[in-house]
Formats: sequence, C-alpha cells, structure tokens
Amino acid sequence: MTSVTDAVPSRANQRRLLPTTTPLALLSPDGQPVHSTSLDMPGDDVLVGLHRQMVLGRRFDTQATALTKQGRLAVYPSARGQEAAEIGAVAALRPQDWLFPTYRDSMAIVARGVDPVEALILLRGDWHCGYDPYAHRVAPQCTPLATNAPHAVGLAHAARLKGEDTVALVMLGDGATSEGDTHTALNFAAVWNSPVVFFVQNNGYAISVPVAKQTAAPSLAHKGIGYGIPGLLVDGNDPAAVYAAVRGAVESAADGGGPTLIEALTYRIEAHTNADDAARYRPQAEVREWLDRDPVTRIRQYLLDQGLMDAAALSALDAEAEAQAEDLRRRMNIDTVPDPADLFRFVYAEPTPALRREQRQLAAELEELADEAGEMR
Amino acid sequence: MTSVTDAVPSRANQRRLLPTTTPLALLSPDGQPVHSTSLDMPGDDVLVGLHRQMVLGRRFDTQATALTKQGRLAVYPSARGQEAAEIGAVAALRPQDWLFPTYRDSMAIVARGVDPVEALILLRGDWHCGYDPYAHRVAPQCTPLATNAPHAVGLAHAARLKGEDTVALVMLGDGATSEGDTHTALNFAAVWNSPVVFFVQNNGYAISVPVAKQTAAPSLAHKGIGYGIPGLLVDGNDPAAVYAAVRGAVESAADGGGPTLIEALTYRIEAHTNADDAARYRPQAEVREWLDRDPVTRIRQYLLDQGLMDAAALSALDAEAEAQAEDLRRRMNIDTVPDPADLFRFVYAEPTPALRREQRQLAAELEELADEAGEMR
Amino acid sequence: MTALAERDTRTPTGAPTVTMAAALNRALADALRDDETVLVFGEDVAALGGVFRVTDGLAAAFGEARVFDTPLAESGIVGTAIGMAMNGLRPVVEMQFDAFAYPAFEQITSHLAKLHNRTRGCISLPIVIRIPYGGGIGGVEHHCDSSEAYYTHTAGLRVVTPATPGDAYALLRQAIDCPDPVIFLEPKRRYWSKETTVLDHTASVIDQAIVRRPGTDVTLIAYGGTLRTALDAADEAQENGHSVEVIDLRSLSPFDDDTVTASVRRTGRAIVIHEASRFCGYGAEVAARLSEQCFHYLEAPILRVTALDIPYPPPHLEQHHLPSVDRILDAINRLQWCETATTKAAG
Amino acid sequence: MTALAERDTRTPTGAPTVTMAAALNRALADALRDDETVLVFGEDVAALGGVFRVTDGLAAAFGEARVFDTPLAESGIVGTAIGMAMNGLRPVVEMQFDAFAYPAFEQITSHLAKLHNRTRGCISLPIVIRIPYGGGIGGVEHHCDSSEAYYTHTAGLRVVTPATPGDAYALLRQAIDCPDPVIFLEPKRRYWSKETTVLDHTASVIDQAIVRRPGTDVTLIAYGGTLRTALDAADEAQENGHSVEVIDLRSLSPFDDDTVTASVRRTGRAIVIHEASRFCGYGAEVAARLSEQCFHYLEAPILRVTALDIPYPPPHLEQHHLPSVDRILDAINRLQWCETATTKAAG
Ligand SMILES: Cc1ncc(C[n+]2csc(CCOP(=O)(O)OP(=O)(O)O)c2C)c(N)n1
Ligand SMILES: Cc1ncc(C[n+]2csc(CCOP(=O)(O)OP(=O)(O)O)c2C)c(N)n1
Ligand SMILES: [Mg+2]
Ligand SMILES: [Mg+2]
Repeated sequence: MTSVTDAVPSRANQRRLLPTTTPLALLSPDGQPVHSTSLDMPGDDVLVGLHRQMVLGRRFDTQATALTKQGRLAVYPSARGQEAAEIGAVAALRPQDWLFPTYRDSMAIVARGVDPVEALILLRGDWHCGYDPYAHRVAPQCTPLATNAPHAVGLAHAARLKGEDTVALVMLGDGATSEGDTHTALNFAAVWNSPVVFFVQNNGYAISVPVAKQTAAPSLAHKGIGYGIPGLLVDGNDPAAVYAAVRGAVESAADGGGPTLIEALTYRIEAHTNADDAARYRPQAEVREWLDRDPVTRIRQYLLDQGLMDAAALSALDAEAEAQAEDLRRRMNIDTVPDPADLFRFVYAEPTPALRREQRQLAAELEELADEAGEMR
Repeated sequence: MTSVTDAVPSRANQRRLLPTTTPLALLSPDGQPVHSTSLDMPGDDVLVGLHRQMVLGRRFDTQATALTKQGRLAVYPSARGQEAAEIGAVAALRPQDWLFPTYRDSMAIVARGVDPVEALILLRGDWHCGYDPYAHRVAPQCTPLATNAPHAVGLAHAARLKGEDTVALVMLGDGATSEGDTHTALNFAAVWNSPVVFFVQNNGYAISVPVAKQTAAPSLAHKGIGYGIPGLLVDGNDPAAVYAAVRGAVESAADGGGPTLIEALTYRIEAHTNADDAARYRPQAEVREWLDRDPVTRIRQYLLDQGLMDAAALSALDAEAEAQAEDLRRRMNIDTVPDPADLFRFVYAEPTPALRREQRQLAAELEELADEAGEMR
Repeated sequence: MTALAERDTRTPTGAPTVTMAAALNRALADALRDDETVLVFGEDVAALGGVFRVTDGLAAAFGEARVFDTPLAESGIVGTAIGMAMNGLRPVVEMQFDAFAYPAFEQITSHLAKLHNRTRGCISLPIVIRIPYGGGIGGVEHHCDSSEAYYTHTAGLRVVTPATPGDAYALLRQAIDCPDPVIFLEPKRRYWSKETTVLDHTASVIDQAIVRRPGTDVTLIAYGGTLRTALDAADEAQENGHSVEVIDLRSLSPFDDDTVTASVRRTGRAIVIHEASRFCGYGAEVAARLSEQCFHYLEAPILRVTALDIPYPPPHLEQHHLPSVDRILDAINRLQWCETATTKAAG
Repeated sequence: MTALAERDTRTPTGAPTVTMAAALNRALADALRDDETVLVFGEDVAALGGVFRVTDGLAAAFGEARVFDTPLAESGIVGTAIGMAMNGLRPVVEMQFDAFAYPAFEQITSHLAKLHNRTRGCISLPIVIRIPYGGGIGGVEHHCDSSEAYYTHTAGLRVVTPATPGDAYALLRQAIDCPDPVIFLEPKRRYWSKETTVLDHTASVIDQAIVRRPGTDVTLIAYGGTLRTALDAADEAQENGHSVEVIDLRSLSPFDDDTVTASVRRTGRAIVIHEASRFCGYGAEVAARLSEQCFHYLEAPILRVTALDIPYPPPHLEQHHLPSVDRILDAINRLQWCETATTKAAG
C-alpha cells in the first residue's frame, strides 16, 4: 500500500485553483461551436453518443414522471433540463470508475447501465435500492444530502491504497453544498489527494430555496481553493463542455492529480418532485427562459450542422426512445409484492435470534390473515 | 426587524475576498515597524495596552500551568506563544460585542474582564462554566470543536434583527476548521451578512496533527472566498497586525459589511495540554524557532525603540503581573466544595418531579454518610 | 389553506374543524402575533410554507425577517437558533424530516440540552425544534424514522408529541412559551386528521398525560401516531368484553408518572404502543418504570407493541412494520386473563 | 509501553499481565498483522498513539498507509470508512471521546447501520468504531458520556463493550472479524486495570453474556465500567448473607436473552447497573424484557442502579452521579426480602 502522507500536496498554486468567471463552454446555446482555451471538443462519436443518451434519458425521465401519475411510483424527482449534466458526467467515467448518485440522478444511473426498472425500485417503494451497486459500480442513490460525498472519498482512497486505477465521481446539488459532509469530503479528498470528482449540479434551487439564499460565494466552484482543490465552472447545459471537464478531471485524478470540484450551471425544469408545487416559489417566465437554453436541442443542432446526424437517424433514435419507454411502462405495470421475509434477512449478516423470532411471528400473522381470507371465499 | 433577504449580498468581488500570499504584518519579528498598505498601525496607547495585556496574559498562563502541577487544575491548555493573537483579537472588540472562545482561550477571556478564578472554575472541575456569560459578553468556553461558530452567527444575526450594534467574534483553531460546523457557520453568516468575525488561530497543530495533514489549501484564509467572505492572513505573533485586522473586521461588520475570516499564523509553544507529550510528534528545534519569534518581545522592542516604555515601566508591569499571579495562586489554593444540589437545579428551568426525587435521595445518602463519619469520631 | 384563512375562521364561540397541520399553523401564527421575539425558520418554510404546509402563509403574514428559509444545514439551523436564543429570541425551527435532524445531533445533545445547566441557568434556550416524525405515509427511507428515544435519553430536553389537532395547538403554543428547549415531534400521518375543537392553550398539557378513554381491565399507553390505533383497538376489545383505558402521554420527557401509574394500578395490566423499534425504544422506559412502580398490582407482564427491530421498511412493506389494531388485540389476549381468573377464584 | 514491546512479552504458554489499553493495542496490532485489509485511523492515532495510547506504536510498526491521522472531522472519519469498506477494506476508526462521536451520528445512523439492509446484503460494512466512553476519570464535560443507548436503539449496529483486558482483546479481534458494523465502547476508567491472562480470541464472546460470579439470591447485570463496581458490591452483599450472581453483558446489541433470563429465573431478583442516565437508558430495555420474560419468577421488581438524569457533572461532583457499591447494596436491600419470606412462609 502507498503511504498517505506522501499524498499531501505542497501548498497549491492559487491561479490553478480558481474557476473562470464565466462558465466554460464548447457549444453556444444555439449549438454553435465555441472556442475554449481549457477544454477540447470531444470526438464526433462521443458527441453522437452523448446526444443519444440525452434523448433516451429525457424519455426515461418523462416516462417516470408519467408513472407517478398512474400511481406506479411513490414519487419521482425529475432531472428534466439537466440532461447535459447527468449524461455528460456519466459518459466521462471509465468502466472501472464509481458513480455516487443522489435521488435526482436516476437518468445518470440508467445511462451508466443500470436496468431502468431496477433503478426505479426505490421510488416504486419495493426496496431501498433495486440494483447491485457492484454490477455497474453505482452506489445506492443517496437521500441524506451530501452524505455520499465522504463515501466516494473513502472508496477512492481505498482504491489508491490497493493500487487500483479507480476514480469516484460524486453528484451533489447546490443545496447539498451547504451541508457539513460536503466540506468534510472536499477536505479529506484534498489532504489525501484522492481520485475523486465532486460534480455539483447547480440547478438553481434546493426544493424552493434559490441559490442566492444558499450561498453568497461568487460561484460554488470558488469553494475549491479553500481546500486546495481546482474548481471549474461549466455551462451545465452544454454536454460537450461537461463531458470534457469531467473527463479531464477523471484523467487528472487517475494520474495522481487529486480531486477536482466541478460546478455545472443548469436548471430544474420540473418541480422538485411530482409532489412539489413550484408555482409557489418561482415565476413561469424563469422556466421558459431555461427552456430556450435546452441542452438536447443544443447538441442536436450542432450534430445536424456538422452533418453528424440526419433526420432519419433522429427519428430512428426517437423510435428507440419510444420503444424503451414502452418497455419500461410495461414492466412497471406488472404488480409486484416484495417478500416480507426480506425485512429480516439483511439487517445483519446473520439474523439475530430476536429477528428470527420477529420473522416467525410475522409469518404466523400472515398465515392467519391468509386463512381468514380463505374462509371468506 | 430588518429583513433577512435584503441582506443577501450580490455575487462578491473575487479580488476583495482573497488573502495576501504573505501574512499581513505591522511589526517585524525583531520589533521594527513594517509598512502595510492594508493595515494602519494602532495608536501608541493601544500598543502600550496590548503589551500590558500580553504580559499579564502570559503570566496568567504560566501560573495556570503551574496550578496543574499542584493538582489545583484538572487540566490546562496553554496559549503560551499565542499572546498576540489572543490579546490582539480581544482588545479590538467593543464593550457591546460578544466573544465566543474555546478551551484554549482562557487568556482572552481574562483580558476581556472575566475574573481569572471564575475563568478557571471549568478546568478546576467545580462547574462547566464559572462566569456569567452576560456579564462581559463572553460565551462559555466551547469544547466540541467549531460548535460555537454557529452560536456566534445566531447571536449576531439576532442582534441585527433587533437593531443592536453588536459584533460576535468566534475563536477557532486550525483543526476546528475541518469540522462541518465551521463550514455551516461561515455559510450562514455570509448568506445572512451577519456581523461576525471568524478568528482562526493557526497554531500549527491540532493536538499532534500538523496543519499539513489538516488542509491542502494555500491558507485557511483562502476558505473565505468559497462563502463570499473576505479572508485575511495575518502574522499571528504581531499584536499590532492582529489588532488592526480584527478592528477593521469589527468595524466593517458593524457598518453592515458582513463577516470576515481572519487566519492568524502563530504557534503553540506548550504541549496541547499539560497532559500531552509533544515530544512524540514535533521536534524541539521547531519550538525553538518559534521562541525566537516571541510576540511579547516583539512589541516590547518596538515600545522601547519608540520610547513608549522605559525600564521602570517594564519592571512595574512585571511586578503587577507577579502580584496578579500571586493573587490567583492564593485564591486557587482555597479548597472549594461545589454544592451537590446544583446538579439538579439547572437541568430545566424548574426541576422536574423526578429530579426532585433524585435530589432528595442524594441528600439522604449524604446525611447518612455524614452520620457514619460522625459516629467514627 | 393559508395561515390567514385559518385565522379568519376563528371565532370566540364557534369551534372550527381543523386538521393537525392547520392547528400547528395557527399555533405558529398566534405565537408570532403574540410574541415579537418568536422566529420561525428552517428549510423551505417561507415561500413554500414547508413540505407539509405547516408554515404556510407565515412569511407573507409576518415578513421574511421573522419567517425565513436558511441554507441547507440542520446543524446550522439548530446552532444559530442557540445563538439567537442567547440573544433573547425564541426560535421555532423545523427539521424537514426525522432522519434529517441527525446532522444537528451534536448541537442538540451537547449544547441545546446542556447550556442552561452548563451556565448555572444564566443562559436559557427557549427553542422549539419541530420534527415531523414516524411513518405510515408511504414515505421512502429516511422520511419515516421514529427518533424519540434519542432525545428522551438526553437530559435537559423536553420531548412532546401531539396526537390530536387540539393538542397540537396547545402543546406547540406551550412549547414556544416554555423556557426549556423542546423537541416537538409531529406525527406525519396525523397531519390531515381532523377535529372540531376550539383552539386554546390555557389548560396545561405540556407535561401531563391524559386519559383519552376510560376503562377498567387494561391500560393502553400510546402517543402521537399510535393513539388512533390504540383507540380503535380499544373499541374492538370492548366487543370482546375487555374494558380498555387509553392514555395519551403527550409529554415523553418528563414522564407523567402520576397519571399513568394511577391507571395501571387500577387496571393491573398495561401495553405500551409506539411506532419506533422495540429494542431500547421509548416503551422500554415506560415498561421498566411501571413494572417497578406497579409491581404488586400487575396481573400480567407489561407488553410492548412496537415496530420491528429493523430499519424502516420501504413503502410496500411498512404495513408489516407498524403497530396495528390486530397486534394490539393479540397483545391484550396475551395478558393472562384466565390465569388471573383462576388466581381470583383461588383467592 | 509500545505495541511492539507488548508483542515481545507474548509467549505461547506464559500469561502476561496486561492493562485493558495494552490488550486493545495488542488486538489492533495482531489484526493489522493477520489481515492486510485492516486499517486504523482517526484523530491523533498515528504519531501520538491516541490520547489513551491505545494505538501506540502501530503507525511505526505498520506504516502510515494503514495507520494514519485524519483531518479533524468525525463524520468524515466514519463517512470515508464506509467508502473504504465498500471497497473491500476493514477500517477500525477511533472517536477520541464519546461526545465527539455525535458529529458522526448521521453517518452512523443513516448509513453505517443501514447500507447492508438497503442493498439487500450487496454491501457489507465490516467497520469497527472504537469509542472511549463513560466517566470516573475526572474528565471535563463532553469527555464522560455513556452514549450506548443511542447506538443500541439503532437496528443494524452491533454494540459491544469489554469489562476486562482479556475480553477487550477477544471482543476487539472478533469485532474486527465481524461482517457487521460494530460500535466498540471502551470504558475509559478501566483502561489501566490489569489482568493476568493469555490473550486469545478463539472462544466466541461477541454476542454472549458471561456469568462473572455465580450466586443464588439476586442477579446483578452490569457491563463495561460498572462490572468492577458490581463485583465489589456482590462481595459486600455476601457478608450480609446475600448470594449474588453477577453477569457481564459484553454484547449490548444483540442482547443475550438466554444467559440473562436463565439467571434471573433462578434468582428471582435482578438489578441492572450502568453509568448512563436512567431515563430511556439501556437498563430500561433490560428491565423491560426481563420483567416480561421472567414475570412469574420475580420476587421483587427489577431495579436499576444508574447515573442521575442530569448532564454529566463536573469532576468534583461526579462521585454523586455514578453508580456506587453503596447504591447497589441499597438496591439489593430494597428487593423485598422479608415480603418473600412471608410469601414463602404462606406458601
Ligand atoms: C440532510 C438532509 N436534509 C434535508 C433533506 C430534504 N431534502 C431533500 S432534497 C432537498 C433539496 C436539495 O437541493 P439540492 O441539493 O440543490 O439538490 P436538487 O434537489 O436540486 O437536485 C432537501 C432539503 C435531505 N434529503 N437530507
Ligand atoms: C468534535 C470534537 N472532536 C474532537 C475533540 C477533541 N479535541 C480537543 S482539542 C483537539 C484539537 C483541536 O485543534 P485546534 O482546532 O487546532 O485547536 P488548538 O487545540 O490547537 O487550539 C481535539 C481533536 C473535540 N474537542 N471536539
Ligand atoms: Mg438544486
Ligand atoms: Mg491548533
């Protein structure tokens, strides 16, 4: 194992650590290429792939919202409008890397390869996590804000100790940056020089609270220097820029360059969840403004202009998205009954005697109910 | 009451928020005046007063350490070597301001006017806090690291809501800056634009852990910009610079300028407490280096050079310090027996029936013991 | 429903029908109106009116200086509330959900509970921490914890929980007026339960349990979300010939020994009911102290009907976790009735 | 004393005399030696060897990659430990003092205790959180809390506490090997108590209570810091003609019902002893479950000898707070001996 103290970097260079005052971008809102000194335009295949995942992701997201209306999901926090950030960040990860998502990031999880139904088991209410985190290296979606950040740092630090080439990317919201665990995780990662990417999706709100009431900093990316971590401010609706920034951070971390803090400026188009009423705290005009800066049309425009896609390919893609949504709808409409025995199986590696007693009691109760039901027939 | 949202400042100016790369100073280590563009040399009377308090403070501190050897104090965390920071910060406060000290800051508390014996009741083990916090506007010495920071912000915010001209200064150590509550307090203060001064004494260590393992930031003052708070890096062994920096921060806060973060670079000459063994983690040579940068001799040299003090005044001051130490020794050597009834009086505003029962039981036990003792005679 | 609307329906004589959420909203509005030093703050309490709308309309009615949203950090909310109370204000803060109060645990345990004692009473902290708690609403993980035992074990805190709209109003008003810090636990699944009552807080309820239903054979001890379940069970048990007394504790700390002990000594049987897990749950204290204080009066051991000793389950399994009328009836049946019969016959 | 020195005195046959601190140090050294995935980290555990010297010499012996100091944030220590365990390591972390674990409360309660359950067993968290706890050492506020009840009420955590050097070694080794997260509570005031014993961890102790002293009239149930007090009280009580059995729980969660229930059914009388405050303390669970499981065997109510229901007192008053031999003897005398005599006579 390599030593931890070796990792402590010499006092960092101020310039390198501060973000640009305007967000980094590679594509203008109307899809025109923007010259950037610090980011390289991803290859065509990457851009085509990003667009594809964004289209599929948005369709998945709208389908999930629809499923709440049919009562198939208890609740769903939509990432509509954040497709560039969700997809751009995940696409930049390598297979051996880890993703630490929040409740908001179902789209990212599915893009990472998790089965959409498994991704929704949490929100359907069948179990707390519906997928095996090790299968695609995706941690359970985290609900207590910012608490997944130290997990990412610990996992990444362990990878370094074990000599594995693994980077951990943790997703955080603008509101989550106010929690103590964000502070703690940034600090531990910096001192340990851990291969971690802190990816903050600043979507303007923490439920009803606007960023202006969350921080008085020039930007959330300006928090980096206070830990000796480079902070990048990126146009979060520009998938090319998000991909390039995250990719650069992943490569730097993998090369022993330590953690990076990336703030992606984007916007939450839907309410906080389907249960929320956004009209109480934000004007519709603001939403319209952001609809005009739509991330999907932005990259689509670029691909069309560059001749990297044509109308046929587009409709094929839309059809594919439709088919996936159809399949998701169908599978989510199958009634499921989680096994009550699961309540006791996983509290400890081995159920305690007391838990086995409780399990027997519950089984007996359920039998009794079944018998009563039987008698009624 | 004034509104809170009015207080949210516009996105801050980057330049204004970053500290200087070298610590601000007004006096060189050998006591020569240093020109500064940002700090003004305090008036002669102020400097004489600072020196006086530092001499008295150091004598108090060495006396307290001596009292631990005589078993009169359970433990004592010395501030020796930090006199410029402890005294410079407190001297800059106005009567209506509040001080939120830590266990390390007994010297500051006494300089603020708290009776030395009352200040030591905590460490003598008679009660958790020996003074009335409202008498001199000094919060109880705080042990759980950084937890006093949000208290200072809340008190200051309340003062603003009530239209009072009160600034709260909270003392923190370098290690405490790693705790979540430092983050939370800085952020709340910035968003609320609260009149708070965050005064971090970077004395090189958190018990045995050097600052290099605590943070990878260029300086702790660099944390300010991440909250939109100006960060100042000050030579913490220069009482003139500390006073001027804190005074400026207090005035700015009082004028509605919001919070300031000040890092005072200093050094803990003694072990963490008398119970600690510093030889386990730091070389004596390092201590010697800092002894050569002694804050008291530094300002003394300046006062002598400027003819603001003469040998007679010096020995008079030393005599005064001796007399105070003598008085402290005498009063601390009086045996005290805290009243067991106090255990129950203050848990709630009114003791609950259950607590009254427990109190009666204890009283009965103690009577019984007294009788037994009597019988033995 | 807005705070103002609520206030309009208020008449000296007529008794309005209110939900618990509306009663709490009214209590906050009335406290803000009656006491200039009262503040209400937390996450999403201003513009949104709270995720359960308990603070609905308050910011509009009383201004952003007294009702405001904070940055997203519970330890900052409680920590700054402590500082404000040190400076003469009476903060009423909201933790959005039970499990999201945990970041404030250190501030609550090491300061809120202890500063008055630490300073020999110099510093008073008249702070109310409102915490929507418990399950039964199909909430996902972290939104359904019953965390009362963490607070009741901490000396220096008062812990109260209403079970009815009327008590919600009275308890919250009295909690705000109380010089001690109060952990105010609001049973989520009762937020929308209605009661027709005049909202009034003159009669002391903050440290007194109340007999909700008189009975002679067995005492059910419940609070917050489980009172309704206990009352329903009592009605069914009546049909099986058991006369059941139901006590609503209201104050979990301090504990009202007089009311509860008197009842159990009369009935000789008792069952404690709560939504929290059983092991080291609040019911353990109730059972332990009653077993001691009523030892010679007990015809049967004191039973506990609680949630299982597992993390809170996902929505589709929570019905197996929570105390139910059936489980209470089963417990009543296990109270060794025949044995007493024989005992009584023998005696 | 250094870890290496300790290890040198170790011989296959001879039984060394060790303090609890030395036994814990040895357990960590042996675990680090036997299992490459074990890490030890926290505040001041490396160069300093911990404020109680429990990690003394480990950094020198095993290197800074496996034994290291962290930045000063308990929630970061536990949070990163969780991430490391997700990646196949076995972190053993130290909270410097009981009350300083509170900043990690959310990580412990919402993640450490629940991730295995949350992921249907996919993620295992074999993490040990060492917490020096309890008082009796003249420590100032925040350094003397007995916080076990906060953890024992949280499903998914194991909570163990040794009372002797031999158990300290065995329990810590087994806690480190255990696939479940373990809150390992070290009774501060026993750190320097000595025992002559061969340090061995093959016999299972992690979920079994042990009868430390056999007796027939009354069962004293103690753990950690209060076992010594209970044994001393038992000796004195013997002189007053009471044969006292003393049980050391060792595992607070899960609770060893078999051992304890068997004893209490035999003796018919029981007293639970702990340093934590009484109200909703761990003793409440013990008394509640024993009152239920041993109802027909009890000659007297189960009593609790605990600390007072107050914040931990300053050093010069702590002797009034803690359970003492006298208080245990008083409790034994209150166990209604005469009454039984008459009962027995009558029967
Ligand atoms: C510790 C904690 N406190 C409160 C909550 C309740 N809550 C859930 S989401 C949310 C807002 C989070 O905003 P942000 O971090 O910006 O993420 P977004 O929802 O915008 O993606 C809040 C307050 C929580 N989940 N965890
Ligand atoms: C929350 C918390 N964790 C741990 C401790 C134990 N502890 C007391 S002082 C100290 C070091 C603090 O270092 P620093 O903040 O630099 O202050 P200094 O002692 O150097 O003045 C530690 C770890 C504590 N008091 N509070
Ligand atoms: Mg957001
Ligand atoms: Mg320090």
